[in-house]
Amino acid sequence: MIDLKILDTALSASEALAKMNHPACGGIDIFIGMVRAQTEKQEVVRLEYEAYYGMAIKEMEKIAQEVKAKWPVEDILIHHRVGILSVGEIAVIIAVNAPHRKAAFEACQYAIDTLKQTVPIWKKEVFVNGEEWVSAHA
Amino acid sequence: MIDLKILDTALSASEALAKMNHPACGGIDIFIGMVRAQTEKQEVVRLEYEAYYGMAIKEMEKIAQEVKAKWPVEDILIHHRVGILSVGEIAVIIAVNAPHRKAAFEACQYAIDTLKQTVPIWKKEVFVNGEEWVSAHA
Amino acid sequence: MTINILAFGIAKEILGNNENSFEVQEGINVKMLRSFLIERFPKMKSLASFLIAVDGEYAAEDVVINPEHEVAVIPPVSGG
Amino acid sequence: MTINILAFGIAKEILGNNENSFEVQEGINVKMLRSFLIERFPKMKSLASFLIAVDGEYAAEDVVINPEHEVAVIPPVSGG
Repeated sequence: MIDLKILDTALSASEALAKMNHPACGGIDIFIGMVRAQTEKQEVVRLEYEAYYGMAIKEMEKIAQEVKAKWPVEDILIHHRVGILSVGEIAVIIAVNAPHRKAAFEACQYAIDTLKQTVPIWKKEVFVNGEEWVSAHA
Repeated sequence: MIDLKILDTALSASEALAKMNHPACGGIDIFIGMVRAQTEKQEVVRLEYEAYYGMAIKEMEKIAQEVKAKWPVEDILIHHRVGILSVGEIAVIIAVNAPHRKAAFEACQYAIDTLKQTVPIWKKEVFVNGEEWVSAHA
Repeated sequence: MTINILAFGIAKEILGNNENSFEVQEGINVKMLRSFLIERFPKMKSLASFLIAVDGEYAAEDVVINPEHEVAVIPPVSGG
Repeated sequence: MTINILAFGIAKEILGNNENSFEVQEGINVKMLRSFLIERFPKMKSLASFLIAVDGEYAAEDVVINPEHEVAVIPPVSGG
Protein backbone atom coordinates (compact mmCIF):
# COMPACT_ATOMS: atom_id res chain seq x y z
CA MET A 1 0.00 0.00 0.00
CA ILE A 2 1.25 3.46 -0.87
CA ASP A 3 -0.85 6.28 0.58
CA LEU A 4 0.22 9.83 -0.27
CA LYS A 5 -1.86 12.85 0.69
CA ILE A 6 -1.64 16.60 1.02
CA LEU A 7 -4.50 17.77 3.21
CA ASP A 8 -5.77 21.07 4.53
CA THR A 9 -7.46 19.37 7.48
CA ALA A 10 -6.03 17.97 10.72
CA LEU A 11 -3.84 14.89 10.37
CA SER A 12 -4.55 11.90 12.60
CA ALA A 13 -1.94 9.42 13.76
CA SER A 14 -4.66 6.88 14.54
CA GLU A 15 -6.16 7.09 11.07
CA ALA A 16 -2.73 6.72 9.53
CA LEU A 17 -1.96 3.75 11.75
CA ALA A 18 -5.24 2.06 10.83
CA LYS A 19 -4.04 1.88 7.22
CA MET A 20 -0.77 0.16 8.12
CA ASN A 21 -2.19 -3.33 8.39
CA HIS A 22 -0.11 -5.57 6.16
CA PRO A 23 -0.54 -9.10 7.58
CA ALA A 24 3.19 -9.95 7.48
CA CYS A 25 4.33 -6.72 9.15
CA GLY A 26 4.31 -6.48 12.93
CA GLY A 27 6.59 -3.46 13.15
CA ILE A 28 5.63 0.05 12.11
CA ASP A 29 7.82 3.11 12.37
CA ILE A 30 6.06 6.45 12.34
CA PHE A 31 7.66 9.86 12.15
CA ILE A 32 5.52 12.78 13.22
CA GLY A 33 6.48 16.38 12.65
CA MET A 34 4.62 18.81 14.91
CA VAL A 35 4.59 22.58 15.13
CA ARG A 36 7.01 23.54 17.88
CA ALA A 37 6.27 26.32 20.33
CA GLN A 38 9.72 27.81 19.80
CA THR A 39 12.46 27.90 17.20
CA GLU A 40 16.06 28.81 17.94
CA LYS A 41 14.95 32.39 17.53
CA GLN A 42 11.63 33.09 19.16
CA GLU A 43 8.16 32.00 20.09
CA VAL A 44 6.05 30.71 17.21
CA VAL A 45 2.46 31.94 16.91
CA ARG A 46 1.55 29.74 13.93
CA LEU A 47 2.93 28.16 10.80
CA GLU A 48 1.62 28.59 7.28
CA TYR A 49 2.30 25.78 4.84
CA GLU A 50 1.77 25.86 1.12
CA ALA A 51 2.38 23.20 -1.50
CA TYR A 52 2.76 22.95 -5.24
CA TYR A 53 0.22 20.12 -5.09
CA GLY A 54 0.71 18.22 -8.32
CA MET A 55 4.48 18.28 -8.17
CA ALA A 56 4.56 17.59 -4.44
CA ILE A 57 2.54 14.40 -4.88
CA LYS A 58 4.85 13.35 -7.73
CA GLU A 59 7.92 13.88 -5.54
CA MET A 60 6.28 11.98 -2.70
CA GLU A 61 5.59 9.14 -5.12
CA LYS A 62 9.29 9.11 -6.09
CA ILE A 63 10.25 8.83 -2.42
CA ALA A 64 7.85 5.93 -1.93
CA GLN A 65 9.21 4.12 -4.96
CA GLU A 66 12.82 4.71 -3.91
CA VAL A 67 12.06 3.40 -0.45
CA LYS A 68 10.44 0.26 -1.86
CA ALA A 69 13.47 -0.28 -4.11
CA LYS A 70 16.01 0.18 -1.31
CA TRP A 71 14.38 -1.65 1.60
CA PRO A 72 12.13 -4.71 2.02
CA VAL A 73 9.15 -2.74 3.28
CA GLU A 74 5.45 -3.09 2.56
CA ASP A 75 3.19 -0.12 3.32
CA ILE A 76 4.32 3.51 2.99
CA LEU A 77 2.16 6.41 4.08
CA ILE A 78 3.07 10.09 3.70
CA HIS A 79 0.50 12.66 4.78
CA HIS A 80 1.41 16.36 4.74
CA ARG A 81 -0.76 19.15 6.06
CA VAL A 82 -1.06 22.57 4.39
CA GLY A 83 -2.70 25.81 5.49
CA ILE A 84 -2.48 27.50 8.87
CA LEU A 85 -1.22 25.33 11.74
CA SER A 86 -1.10 26.14 15.43
CA VAL A 87 1.49 24.97 17.93
CA GLY A 88 1.09 21.25 18.64
CA GLU A 89 -0.65 20.42 15.38
CA ILE A 90 0.75 17.72 13.14
CA ALA A 91 2.44 18.93 9.95
CA VAL A 92 3.58 15.58 8.58
CA ILE A 93 3.11 11.87 9.24
CA ILE A 94 5.31 9.27 7.61
CA ALA A 95 4.66 5.62 8.38
CA VAL A 96 6.47 2.56 7.07
CA ASN A 97 5.99 -1.07 7.98
CA ALA A 98 8.13 -4.07 7.21
CA PRO A 99 8.54 -7.69 8.28
CA HIS A 100 11.76 -6.61 10.05
CA ARG A 101 11.76 -3.40 12.02
CA LYS A 102 15.29 -2.27 11.08
CA ALA A 103 14.12 -1.70 7.49
CA ALA A 104 11.08 0.23 8.72
CA PHE A 105 13.27 2.59 10.79
CA GLU A 106 15.79 3.18 8.01
CA ALA A 107 13.13 3.67 5.34
CA CYS A 108 11.10 6.07 7.49
CA GLN A 109 14.15 8.18 8.26
CA TYR A 110 15.15 8.24 4.60
CA ALA A 111 11.63 9.30 3.62
CA ILE A 112 11.47 12.29 5.97
CA ASP A 113 15.06 13.34 5.16
CA THR A 114 14.28 13.23 1.43
CA LEU A 115 10.88 14.90 1.77
CA LYS A 116 12.53 17.86 3.44
CA GLN A 117 14.98 18.17 0.53
CA THR A 118 12.83 17.54 -2.53
CA VAL A 119 9.08 17.91 -2.00
CA PRO A 120 7.83 21.38 -3.01
CA ILE A 121 6.16 22.42 0.22
CA TRP A 122 7.01 25.62 2.06
CA LYS A 123 6.43 26.84 5.56
CA LYS A 124 6.35 30.33 6.93
CA GLU A 125 6.92 30.82 10.63
CA VAL A 126 4.82 33.58 12.10
CA PHE A 127 6.18 35.16 15.29
CA VAL A 128 4.76 37.86 17.52
CA ASN A 129 6.92 40.41 15.72
CA GLY A 130 7.30 39.27 12.15
CA GLU A 131 7.40 36.23 9.95
CA GLU A 132 9.88 34.24 7.90
CA TRP A 133 9.82 31.67 5.10
CA VAL A 134 11.92 28.86 6.57
CA SER A 135 15.22 28.13 4.75
CA ALA A 136 14.55 30.77 2.10
CA HIS A 137 17.73 32.74 2.73
CA ALA A 138 21.26 31.43 3.03
CA MET B 1 9.07 13.36 30.49
CA ILE B 2 9.50 9.62 30.98
CA ASP B 3 6.28 7.64 30.76
CA LEU B 4 6.50 3.88 31.30
CA LYS B 5 3.44 1.68 31.51
CA ILE B 6 2.39 -1.95 31.37
CA LEU B 7 -1.33 -2.09 30.70
CA ASP B 8 -3.95 -4.77 30.27
CA THR B 9 -6.16 -2.46 28.22
CA ALA B 10 -5.90 -1.34 24.60
CA LEU B 11 -2.98 0.95 23.76
CA SER B 12 -3.66 4.15 21.84
CA ALA B 13 -1.20 5.83 19.52
CA SER B 14 -3.12 9.11 19.80
CA GLU B 15 -2.99 9.12 23.59
CA ALA B 16 0.72 8.36 23.50
CA LEU B 17 1.31 11.12 20.97
CA ALA B 18 -0.62 13.63 23.09
CA LYS B 19 2.00 13.20 25.81
CA MET B 20 4.93 13.95 23.49
CA ASN B 21 4.60 17.71 23.61
CA HIS B 22 8.00 19.10 24.60
CA PRO B 23 8.05 22.67 23.26
CA ALA B 24 11.54 22.39 21.71
CA CYS B 25 10.87 19.09 19.93
CA GLY B 26 9.19 19.12 16.54
CA GLY B 27 10.15 15.59 15.58
CA ILE B 28 8.75 12.46 17.17
CA ASP B 29 9.61 8.92 16.21
CA ILE B 30 7.14 6.24 17.21
CA PHE B 31 7.59 2.52 16.92
CA ILE B 32 4.45 0.42 17.08
CA GLY B 33 4.45 -3.34 17.41
CA MET B 34 1.21 -4.96 16.34
CA VAL B 35 -0.02 -8.53 16.43
CA ARG B 36 0.61 -9.97 12.97
CA ALA B 37 -1.89 -12.26 11.26
CA GLN B 38 0.86 -14.72 10.38
CA THR B 39 4.29 -15.80 11.54
CA GLU B 40 6.77 -17.69 9.38
CA LYS B 41 4.95 -20.80 10.48
CA GLN B 42 1.20 -20.39 10.48
CA GLU B 43 -1.82 -18.26 11.05
CA VAL B 44 -2.03 -16.59 14.45
CA VAL B 45 -5.33 -16.74 16.35
CA ARG B 46 -4.23 -14.57 19.28
CA LEU B 47 -1.23 -13.66 21.40
CA GLU B 48 -0.99 -13.92 25.16
CA TYR B 49 1.46 -11.60 26.90
CA GLU B 50 2.56 -11.78 30.48
CA ALA B 51 4.98 -9.58 32.40
CA TYR B 52 6.98 -9.68 35.59
CA TYR B 53 5.56 -6.24 36.35
CA GLY B 54 7.91 -4.79 38.92
CA MET B 55 11.06 -5.93 37.19
CA ALA B 56 9.73 -5.05 33.73
CA ILE B 57 9.11 -1.45 34.79
CA LYS B 58 12.62 -1.30 36.31
CA GLU B 59 14.16 -2.57 33.06
CA MET B 60 12.10 -0.07 31.06
CA GLU B 61 13.38 2.67 33.37
CA LYS B 62 16.96 1.54 32.64
CA ILE B 63 16.30 1.77 28.92
CA ALA B 64 14.88 5.27 29.30
CA GLN B 65 17.87 6.40 31.34
CA GLU B 66 20.35 4.85 28.89
CA VAL B 67 18.60 6.55 25.99
CA LYS B 68 18.74 9.93 27.76
CA ALA B 69 22.44 9.39 28.45
CA LYS B 70 23.31 8.42 24.88
CA TRP B 71 21.20 10.84 22.81
CA PRO B 72 19.98 14.42 23.20
CA VAL B 73 16.32 13.50 23.45
CA GLU B 74 13.56 14.85 25.66
CA ASP B 75 10.43 12.75 26.14
CA ILE B 76 10.48 8.93 26.20
CA LEU B 77 7.32 6.87 26.33
CA ILE B 78 7.18 3.08 26.53
CA HIS B 79 3.77 1.43 26.81
CA HIS B 80 3.48 -2.35 26.71
CA ARG B 81 0.26 -4.31 26.64
CA VAL B 82 -0.29 -7.57 28.49
CA GLY B 83 -3.12 -10.12 28.43
CA ILE B 84 -4.85 -11.57 25.40
CA LEU B 85 -4.35 -9.69 22.13
CA SER B 86 -6.06 -10.25 18.80
CA VAL B 87 -4.57 -9.73 15.35
CA GLY B 88 -4.14 -6.02 14.62
CA GLU B 89 -3.99 -4.93 18.25
CA ILE B 90 -1.04 -2.90 19.51
CA ALA B 91 1.41 -4.77 21.75
CA VAL B 92 3.93 -2.00 22.27
CA ILE B 93 4.34 1.72 21.63
CA ILE B 94 7.68 3.46 21.98
CA ALA B 95 7.86 7.18 21.32
CA VAL B 96 10.87 9.49 21.53
CA ASN B 97 11.14 13.14 20.67
CA ALA B 98 14.16 15.34 20.25
CA PRO B 99 15.10 18.73 18.89
CA HIS B 100 16.81 16.88 16.00
CA ARG B 101 15.05 13.95 14.42
CA LYS B 102 18.15 11.77 13.85
CA ALA B 103 18.50 11.34 17.61
CA ALA B 104 14.80 10.47 17.93
CA PHE B 105 15.10 7.73 15.29
CA GLU B 106 18.26 6.23 16.77
CA ALA B 107 16.98 6.35 20.33
CA CYS B 108 13.63 4.81 19.43
CA GLN B 109 15.29 1.95 17.56
CA TYR B 110 17.70 1.36 20.45
CA ALA B 111 14.79 1.32 22.91
CA ILE B 112 12.77 -1.33 21.07
CA ASP B 113 15.89 -3.44 20.34
CA THR B 114 16.83 -3.35 24.02
CA LEU B 115 13.29 -3.91 25.29
CA LYS B 116 13.12 -7.12 23.27
CA GLN B 117 16.36 -8.31 24.87
CA THR B 118 16.01 -7.28 28.50
CA VAL B 119 12.47 -6.51 29.64
CA PRO B 120 10.82 -9.52 31.33
CA ILE B 121 7.72 -9.83 29.17
CA TRP B 122 6.73 -13.03 27.38
CA LYS B 123 4.39 -13.79 24.55
CA LYS B 124 2.72 -17.00 23.58
CA GLU B 125 1.48 -17.38 20.03
CA VAL B 126 -1.74 -19.31 19.79
CA PHE B 127 -2.39 -21.00 16.44
CA VAL B 128 -5.35 -23.01 15.23
CA ASN B 129 -3.48 -26.21 16.10
CA GLY B 130 -1.29 -25.46 19.07
CA GLU B 131 0.62 -22.72 20.82
CA GLU B 132 4.18 -21.68 21.49
CA TRP B 133 6.08 -19.41 23.87
CA VAL B 134 8.07 -17.23 21.45
CA SER B 135 11.87 -17.63 21.62
CA ALA B 136 11.65 -20.12 24.49
CA HIS B 137 13.52 -22.89 22.72
CA ALA B 138 16.81 -22.67 20.85
CA MET C 1 6.23 34.78 -26.46
CA THR C 2 4.15 34.89 -23.26
CA ILE C 3 4.69 32.32 -20.55
CA ASN C 4 2.96 31.77 -17.24
CA ILE C 5 5.13 31.15 -14.23
CA LEU C 6 3.81 29.70 -11.02
CA ALA C 7 5.53 30.94 -7.88
CA PHE C 8 5.39 29.56 -4.35
CA GLY C 9 6.51 30.54 -0.88
CA ILE C 10 8.84 33.51 -0.81
CA ALA C 11 9.02 33.50 -4.63
CA LYS C 12 5.29 34.19 -4.75
CA GLU C 13 5.86 37.25 -2.56
CA ILE C 14 8.75 38.44 -4.72
CA LEU C 15 7.05 37.88 -8.09
CA GLY C 16 3.75 39.20 -6.74
CA ASN C 17 1.33 36.37 -7.51
CA ASN C 18 0.95 32.62 -7.56
CA GLU C 19 0.51 32.84 -11.32
CA ASN C 20 2.57 35.43 -13.22
CA SER C 21 2.65 36.23 -16.93
CA PHE C 22 5.88 37.34 -18.63
CA GLU C 23 6.98 38.25 -22.13
CA VAL C 24 10.19 36.31 -22.88
CA GLN C 25 12.24 35.52 -25.99
CA GLU C 26 11.48 32.42 -28.07
CA GLY C 27 13.72 29.44 -27.27
CA ILE C 28 14.44 30.57 -23.72
CA ASN C 29 15.87 27.77 -21.56
CA VAL C 30 15.86 27.26 -17.81
CA LYS C 31 19.23 28.93 -17.28
CA MET C 32 18.11 32.00 -19.25
CA LEU C 33 14.82 32.12 -17.38
CA ARG C 34 16.67 32.12 -14.06
CA SER C 35 18.78 35.07 -15.25
CA PHE C 36 15.64 36.82 -16.53
CA LEU C 37 13.98 36.45 -13.13
CA ILE C 38 17.01 37.65 -11.20
CA GLU C 39 17.29 40.71 -13.44
CA ARG C 40 13.59 41.50 -13.23
CA PHE C 41 13.34 40.73 -9.49
CA PRO C 42 16.68 41.47 -7.80
CA LYS C 43 15.33 40.07 -4.51
CA MET C 44 15.57 36.62 -6.06
CA LYS C 45 19.34 36.95 -5.50
CA SER C 46 18.75 37.01 -1.75
CA LEU C 47 17.43 33.43 -1.82
CA ALA C 48 19.71 30.60 -0.72
CA SER C 49 18.88 29.03 -4.10
CA PHE C 50 15.95 28.56 -6.45
CA LEU C 51 15.09 25.97 -9.04
CA ILE C 52 12.76 25.86 -12.00
CA ALA C 53 10.26 23.08 -12.47
CA VAL C 54 8.85 22.29 -15.91
CA ASP C 55 5.66 20.23 -16.05
CA GLY C 56 6.04 19.29 -12.41
CA GLU C 57 9.64 18.07 -12.59
CA TYR C 58 12.84 19.79 -11.52
CA ALA C 59 14.34 20.94 -14.83
CA ALA C 60 18.01 21.04 -15.93
CA GLU C 61 19.48 24.35 -17.06
CA ASP C 62 19.35 23.46 -20.78
CA VAL C 63 15.64 22.56 -20.93
CA VAL C 64 13.92 24.81 -23.47
CA ILE C 65 10.64 26.34 -22.35
CA ASN C 66 7.56 26.87 -24.48
CA PRO C 67 4.18 28.40 -23.59
CA GLU C 68 2.53 24.98 -23.28
CA HIS C 69 4.78 24.03 -20.37
CA GLU C 70 3.72 24.46 -16.75
CA VAL C 71 6.67 26.43 -15.40
CA ALA C 72 7.23 27.03 -11.68
CA VAL C 73 9.77 28.83 -9.52
CA ILE C 74 10.80 26.63 -6.61
CA PRO C 75 12.53 28.49 -3.76
CA PRO C 76 14.22 26.38 -1.04
CA VAL C 77 11.64 23.85 0.13
CA SER C 78 10.84 23.60 3.83
CA GLY C 79 8.18 20.92 4.24
CA GLY C 80 8.03 18.51 7.14
CA MET D 1 15.56 -23.38 54.05
CA THR D 2 12.37 -22.70 52.07
CA ILE D 3 12.42 -20.19 49.21
CA ASN D 4 9.68 -18.96 46.94
CA ILE D 5 10.43 -18.79 43.25
CA LEU D 6 8.36 -16.81 40.81
CA ALA D 7 8.13 -18.29 37.34
CA PHE D 8 6.91 -16.71 34.12
CA GLY D 9 6.12 -17.76 30.58
CA ILE D 10 7.22 -21.25 29.73
CA ALA D 11 9.00 -21.53 33.08
CA LYS D 12 5.66 -21.13 34.83
CA GLU D 13 4.32 -24.06 32.83
CA ILE D 14 7.37 -26.19 33.63
CA LEU D 15 7.51 -25.38 37.35
CA GLY D 16 3.72 -25.56 37.63
CA ASN D 17 2.81 -22.23 39.18
CA ASN D 18 3.61 -18.55 39.12
CA GLU D 19 4.77 -18.87 42.71
CA ASN D 20 6.59 -22.07 43.73
CA SER D 21 8.00 -23.10 47.08
CA PHE D 22 11.17 -25.20 47.32
CA GLU D 23 13.34 -26.62 50.07
CA VAL D 24 16.97 -25.76 49.25
CA GLN D 25 20.27 -25.81 51.14
CA GLU D 26 21.42 -22.77 53.13
CA GLY D 27 23.85 -20.55 51.21
CA ILE D 28 22.61 -21.58 47.78
CA ASN D 29 23.74 -19.19 45.06
CA VAL D 30 22.28 -18.44 41.64
CA LYS D 31 24.45 -20.99 39.84
CA MET D 32 23.44 -23.70 42.29
CA LEU D 33 19.78 -22.74 42.02
CA ARG D 34 19.97 -23.07 38.24
CA SER D 35 21.40 -26.59 38.63
CA PHE D 36 18.75 -27.41 41.22
CA LEU D 37 15.98 -26.35 38.86
CA ILE D 38 17.43 -28.28 35.91
CA GLU D 39 17.72 -31.42 38.02
CA ARG D 40 14.22 -31.08 39.44
CA PHE D 41 12.65 -30.01 36.12
CA PRO D 42 14.58 -31.59 33.23
CA LYS D 43 12.44 -29.65 30.74
CA MET D 44 14.33 -26.51 31.82
CA LYS D 45 17.21 -27.90 29.73
CA SER D 46 15.09 -27.54 26.59
CA LEU D 47 15.03 -23.74 26.98
CA ALA D 48 17.33 -21.62 24.82
CA SER D 49 18.52 -20.12 28.12
CA PHE D 50 17.16 -18.97 31.44
CA LEU D 51 18.26 -16.41 33.98
CA ILE D 52 17.57 -15.83 37.64
CA ALA D 53 16.44 -12.46 38.93
CA VAL D 54 16.94 -11.54 42.58
CA ASP D 55 14.86 -8.66 43.92
CA GLY D 56 13.90 -7.64 40.41
CA GLU D 57 17.42 -7.53 38.96
CA TYR D 58 19.21 -10.01 36.75
CA ALA D 59 21.58 -11.77 39.17
CA ALA D 60 25.14 -13.01 38.58
CA GLU D 61 25.95 -16.68 39.23
CA ASP D 62 27.64 -16.03 42.57
CA VAL D 63 24.81 -14.10 44.23
CA VAL D 64 23.75 -15.94 47.40
CA ILE D 65 20.03 -16.35 47.88
CA ASN D 66 18.14 -16.09 51.14
CA PRO D 67 14.43 -16.51 51.92
CA GLU D 68 13.87 -12.74 52.10
CA HIS D 69 14.82 -12.30 48.44
CA GLU D 70 12.26 -12.16 45.68
CA VAL D 71 13.63 -14.81 43.33
CA ALA D 72 12.34 -15.31 39.78
CA VAL D 73 13.09 -17.61 36.88
CA ILE D 74 13.35 -15.65 33.66
CA PRO D 75 13.10 -17.73 30.48
CA PRO D 76 14.00 -16.03 27.17
CA VAL D 77 12.02 -12.80 27.03
CA SER D 78 9.84 -12.06 24.00
CA GLY D 79 8.17 -8.73 24.59
CA GLY D 80 7.50 -6.19 21.87
